[in-house]
Amino acid sequence: MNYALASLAIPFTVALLTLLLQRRSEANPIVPAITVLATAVSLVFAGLALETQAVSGAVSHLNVGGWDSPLAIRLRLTPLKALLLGFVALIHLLTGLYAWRAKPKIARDYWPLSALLHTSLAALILSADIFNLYVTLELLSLSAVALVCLSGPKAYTPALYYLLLSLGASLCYLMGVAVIYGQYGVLDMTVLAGIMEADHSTRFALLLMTAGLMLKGALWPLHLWLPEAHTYAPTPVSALLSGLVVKGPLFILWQLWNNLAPEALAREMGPLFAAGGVVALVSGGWSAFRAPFIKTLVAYSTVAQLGYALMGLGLLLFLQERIYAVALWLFVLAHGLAKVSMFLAAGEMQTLLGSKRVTAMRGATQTIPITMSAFAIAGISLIGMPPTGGFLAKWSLLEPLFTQANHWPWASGVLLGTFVSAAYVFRAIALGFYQAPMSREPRHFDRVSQWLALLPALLVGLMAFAGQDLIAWMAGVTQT
Amino acid sequence: MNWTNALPVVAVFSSLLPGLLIFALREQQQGLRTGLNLLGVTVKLIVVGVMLWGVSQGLDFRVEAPFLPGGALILHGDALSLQFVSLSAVLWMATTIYAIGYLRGTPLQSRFFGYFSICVSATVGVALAGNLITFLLFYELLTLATYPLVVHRGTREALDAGRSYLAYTVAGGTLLLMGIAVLHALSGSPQFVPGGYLASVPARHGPALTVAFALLITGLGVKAALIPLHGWLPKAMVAPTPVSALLHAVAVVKAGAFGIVRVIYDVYGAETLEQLDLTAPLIAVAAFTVIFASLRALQQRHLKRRLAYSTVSQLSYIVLGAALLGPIAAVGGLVHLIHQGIMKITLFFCAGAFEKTLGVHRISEMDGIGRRMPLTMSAFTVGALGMTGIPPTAGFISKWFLAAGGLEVGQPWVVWLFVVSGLLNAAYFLPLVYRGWFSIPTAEWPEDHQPESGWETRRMLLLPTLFTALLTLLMGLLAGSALGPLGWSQLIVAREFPL
Amino acid sequence: MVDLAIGLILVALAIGALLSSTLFGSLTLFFAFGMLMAVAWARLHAPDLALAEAAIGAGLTGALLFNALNKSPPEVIKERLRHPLSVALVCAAILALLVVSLLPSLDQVSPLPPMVGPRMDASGVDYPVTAVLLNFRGWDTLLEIAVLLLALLGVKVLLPTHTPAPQPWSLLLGWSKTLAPVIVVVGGYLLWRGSRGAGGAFQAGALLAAGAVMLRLNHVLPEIRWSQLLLRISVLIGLATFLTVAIATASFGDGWLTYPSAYSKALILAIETTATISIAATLTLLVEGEGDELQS
Amino acid sequence: MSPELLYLVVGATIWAVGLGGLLLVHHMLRRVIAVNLMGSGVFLVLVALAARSSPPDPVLQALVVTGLVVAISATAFAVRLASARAQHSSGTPEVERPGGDES
Repeated sequence: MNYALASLAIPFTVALLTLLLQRRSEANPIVPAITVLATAVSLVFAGLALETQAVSGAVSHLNVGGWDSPLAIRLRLTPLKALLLGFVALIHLLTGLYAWRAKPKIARDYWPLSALLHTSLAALILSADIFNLYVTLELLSLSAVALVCLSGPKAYTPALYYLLLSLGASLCYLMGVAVIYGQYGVLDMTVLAGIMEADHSTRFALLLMTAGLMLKGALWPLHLWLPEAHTYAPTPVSALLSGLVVKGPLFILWQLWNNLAPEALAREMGPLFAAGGVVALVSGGWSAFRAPFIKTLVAYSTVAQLGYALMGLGLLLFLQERIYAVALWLFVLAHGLAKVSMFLAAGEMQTLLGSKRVTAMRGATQTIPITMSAFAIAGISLIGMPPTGGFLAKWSLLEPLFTQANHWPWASGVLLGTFVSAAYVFRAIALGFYQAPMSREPRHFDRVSQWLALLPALLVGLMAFAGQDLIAWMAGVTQT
Repeated sequence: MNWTNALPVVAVFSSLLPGLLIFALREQQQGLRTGLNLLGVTVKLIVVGVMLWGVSQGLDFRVEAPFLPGGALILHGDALSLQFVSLSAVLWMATTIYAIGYLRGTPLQSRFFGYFSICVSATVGVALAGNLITFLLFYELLTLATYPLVVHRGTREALDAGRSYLAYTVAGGTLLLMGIAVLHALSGSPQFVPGGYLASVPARHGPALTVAFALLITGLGVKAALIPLHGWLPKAMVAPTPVSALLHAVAVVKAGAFGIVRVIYDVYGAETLEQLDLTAPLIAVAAFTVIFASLRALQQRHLKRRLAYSTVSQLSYIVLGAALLGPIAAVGGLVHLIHQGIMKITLFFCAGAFEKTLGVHRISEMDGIGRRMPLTMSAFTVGALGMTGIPPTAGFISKWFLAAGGLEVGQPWVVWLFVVSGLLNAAYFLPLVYRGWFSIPTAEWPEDHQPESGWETRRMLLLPTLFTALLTLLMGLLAGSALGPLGWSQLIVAREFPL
Repeated sequence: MVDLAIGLILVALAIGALLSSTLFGSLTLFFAFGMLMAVAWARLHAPDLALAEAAIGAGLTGALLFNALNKSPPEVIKERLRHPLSVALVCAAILALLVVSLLPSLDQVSPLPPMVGPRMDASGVDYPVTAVLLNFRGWDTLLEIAVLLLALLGVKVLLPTHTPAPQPWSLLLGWSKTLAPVIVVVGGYLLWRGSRGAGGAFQAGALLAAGAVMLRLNHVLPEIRWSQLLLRISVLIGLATFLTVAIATASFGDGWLTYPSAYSKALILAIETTATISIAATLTLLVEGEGDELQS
Repeated sequence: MSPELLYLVVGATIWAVGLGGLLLVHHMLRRVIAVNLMGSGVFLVLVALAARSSPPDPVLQALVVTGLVVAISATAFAVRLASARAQHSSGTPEVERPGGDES
């Protein structure tokens, strides 16, 4: 547990430190270095936490303040949580490196804000107290909105919508917490898991919390705020938002229904989630296909891909088979990596091609091949072609569906999803193969940034080669 | 890992690695690029030679790595895979040389040859795949690696063709994935077994097996261009000619046809298919494709498009041969896998040479072309006669076995099918030959590039053409030799039908 | 009867604040709503919460909103509600379900309040709410101060808005000079009282902030800049102290935020004092800090 | 009717009014008010729940204090953001589309 806390405390401390260091208006050059270094250290600690946790396979608890349950806030560390801590740190590290290289220089407030975002995600992951989760959700939303605002006045409108909707969503969640506390008198999830009953109050409370979380997680049909916010944010921020921020509420949702809710309620809810997932895949994919701007395309693709995760969650609740949990979290990991790559590539394209439009990608395979490869490989993972991580996740969702004839119809959802994703991904890739206008001056690329965009794509692109071990390992990790 | 394990891996990587390296090269580094290509070609040919010898001696080349639960990554060089691997290796060599000549002086060659090599690697992977999962992996890689080649020119027309190519093949790939997932849920993805591994699946899963078969064949049928899934193929003719050659003779369409053969013999097995009575629709579709595509070919005025429809028709020979489920028909289908490849690539090479040298695209422009380019036109004639099935060319051998196979399984109409098809082939190929040799050129050639060497066309375009034309003749003349494609096909069939 | 009246008026004020024909009217009604809400809380035996609500919910929020009203352009377009009836019906349905879900809870008892009493001795403070805030659920409080900091950072990121400074009102100017020391004293008293009775860091911080806001409105306080170390320290010190205690207790003690019993009183006092300073500074800046002051 | 029950219902009602307001009204400051109404509603519910035991539940009261601070933080940010938006986004009420190509 101390490793996990270290992974949380390090970015927290660094955030305060960098704020203290903000002396003059100009940026302090060591701030990015410190932040990135701290993220790397945090990643190491998360790795250590994962190692101890996965090796023992155990769940550890910490009652904050040393008080006994259910009075104290309890932190809970499971292998899955340790894995997510590491994932959060990894994505922060990648985007941090990119932001460090970014030209023009990113605003100096990016560094403390992103470190606080890291902190809030870590706190969210570790917490096992439904009210404490509310505070972490607010922390998450505020840091995310502040980060979106970094790109200046054009981002204010989407940021404000995001903030207001997010606040409304939090208060839906909080009302759910109030109902649960009224009913059971405790806030600790591990205690609640044992005593919740499938009555009307519980169901309504869970629904309220679910609505709030789905809004924050941009899960269909409550996703409308996402594309604008993700489009206008600075590039590294878009990557963080798509890769991580929407996954926080999803994680709470998963705990709520997988650990907390009585099985009868969970079974009831499963088909709804799964159906919502299918609709998200199709409608999000369609909007991505129609998107005029590169970043909007990538943002809508997040809406669509979250549909897979929602489908995994729904099928898990409905059919109560562990393999769907594996599929769900594989989707989250694969999508996170792919999305980071795609947004960083999209950002590179905007700077290098001088336009935000998808049509500006004409000839990109010739003018900016590395960036284009990053985009393409990440896109192929989103479609789910082998040997990418997206394929692995899709396979773990699809294959068990075929073991029983009455589950076959759900497979058509995956089929549709694949078609739609292929449509929007290849629409962009195809543009890259147009003959490039040769008159253009050769541009000066920052090779490092390009490779930084490519790196996560390569990771996710070859993920399935570790498929057998990864699925077996994830099956163990998602047990608790 | 001993050397027998390593060889299948080397066979795949001998083109994959040069391909990846070529991406990193600058446009001007032509020498290095050619060197890398030829190095890969040489290594692959040697490896394939050794594996051919080994398999004929009963050696087993197999390597396995973990991939998915219940479905490892298996590369396995059995007799059937080597049939396809040898075809790819030999024709890759010919096409590489041809492409170097064809693309001289055009931009983006590094990108082209990079994808070209990956495409061949994917084909070899498809051939060597030891189970369905591995097959899927390389099959999808093939889809992706071929796309940049189809749209290589970067024109609107090329992009349109590319879009339709992707629409068909990605949809096909998804159906294939579904089919494989259905089978995987039933029995995992074990290694291909002659006679099929699904025989042990309980009979109550019959409906699932039927659905899976339909999904697999539809998915593969897209690449094998079974009508009505063939729409992408004629459009893809906008690609540079070496790509068309590769698509039609070696890589894409063959991967589909080969996949169908695999599914029929090594996944389901003749016995299971007969029990479930699944082949009748496939036979019907294949027979229809043979005739209908020939009729369509007759209507085409562009040389390459006519060749494309001819491919659609000829591919269904292979499918038909496999679907008839008799040993003699199987030999016919398998040997046609090779023969069609070599004959069709000859024809495409000729078409490309006409186009590059004289700017001839349309059939009407071919009048008297044999006087200007006699060697190329000779090669074209050999290919055309082969396609028509006139002895002593290779095409005759295929048709003979296919027709005899039809009789063997009690379906005499197959003989008539091939008679009609042969007449149609003659109807759309022989006029070209006649025009080329005997008509008088009506006007100036659209363009005329006389190479300085004094040859009728660029040397690198001519030599591969003559080489494959020669092969067409040799395969017909020496059909009786044990090491020819026919002998090898009989070896495969002997292992598939242990009678 | 009084409660019924308060309840009805609260709902009426809430609806009025949303639908009032002018923004000014909306804000006024909302301010009144906040004040009445404080009364309602007092009637529910939560006088300290009522104080906090009056200071924060009504006072600071009101100041913020009125301040924004000054800056925002006059409302040109009149509110046109889309599908008011269907939204109202949906909300009414949700409300009905919510009330039905909440009703059974009045007969339930929570196991937590009885747990608080026996642990008060070990907690280091005498007043249960403060004990929960700073000890039993200290982690919430730490994160909540981080939320406050984040809000400030968010405001700091925004481009400055320029507004003509309103002329101070001379009478108020005089008063505020007199009031300032009083406010500081009262704030300190609240902080000190927090450990034994109703009060505590938030109330004290909020009150100090309210005082500071008043002084700033009258230009009594000097110009402040983010580049001033003292300002940055005042904003950050609460969180820094809290986090240091957390890390120290995790590294050298019994665990994350587990105060050693001998020092718990001192630690809590340190945390509370620094938190008060930070809360006061942050709230002041949030309400009144101008963009350029925060940027440089 | 006990005061707890009464305020419980009132709290829920105010929350629902806020929710409806968030969906209905357009002006940003009114939306901020709507969100604050939702918050006040939840807090009133919590305070009423706290009052069901005697002495009042200190845990719930502490939650309300925490909630209040979170609410004022978020409100402050939202209000300032709304002002900045009104001044810098040329006052367009609708979400502006991203401008055309920058090149």
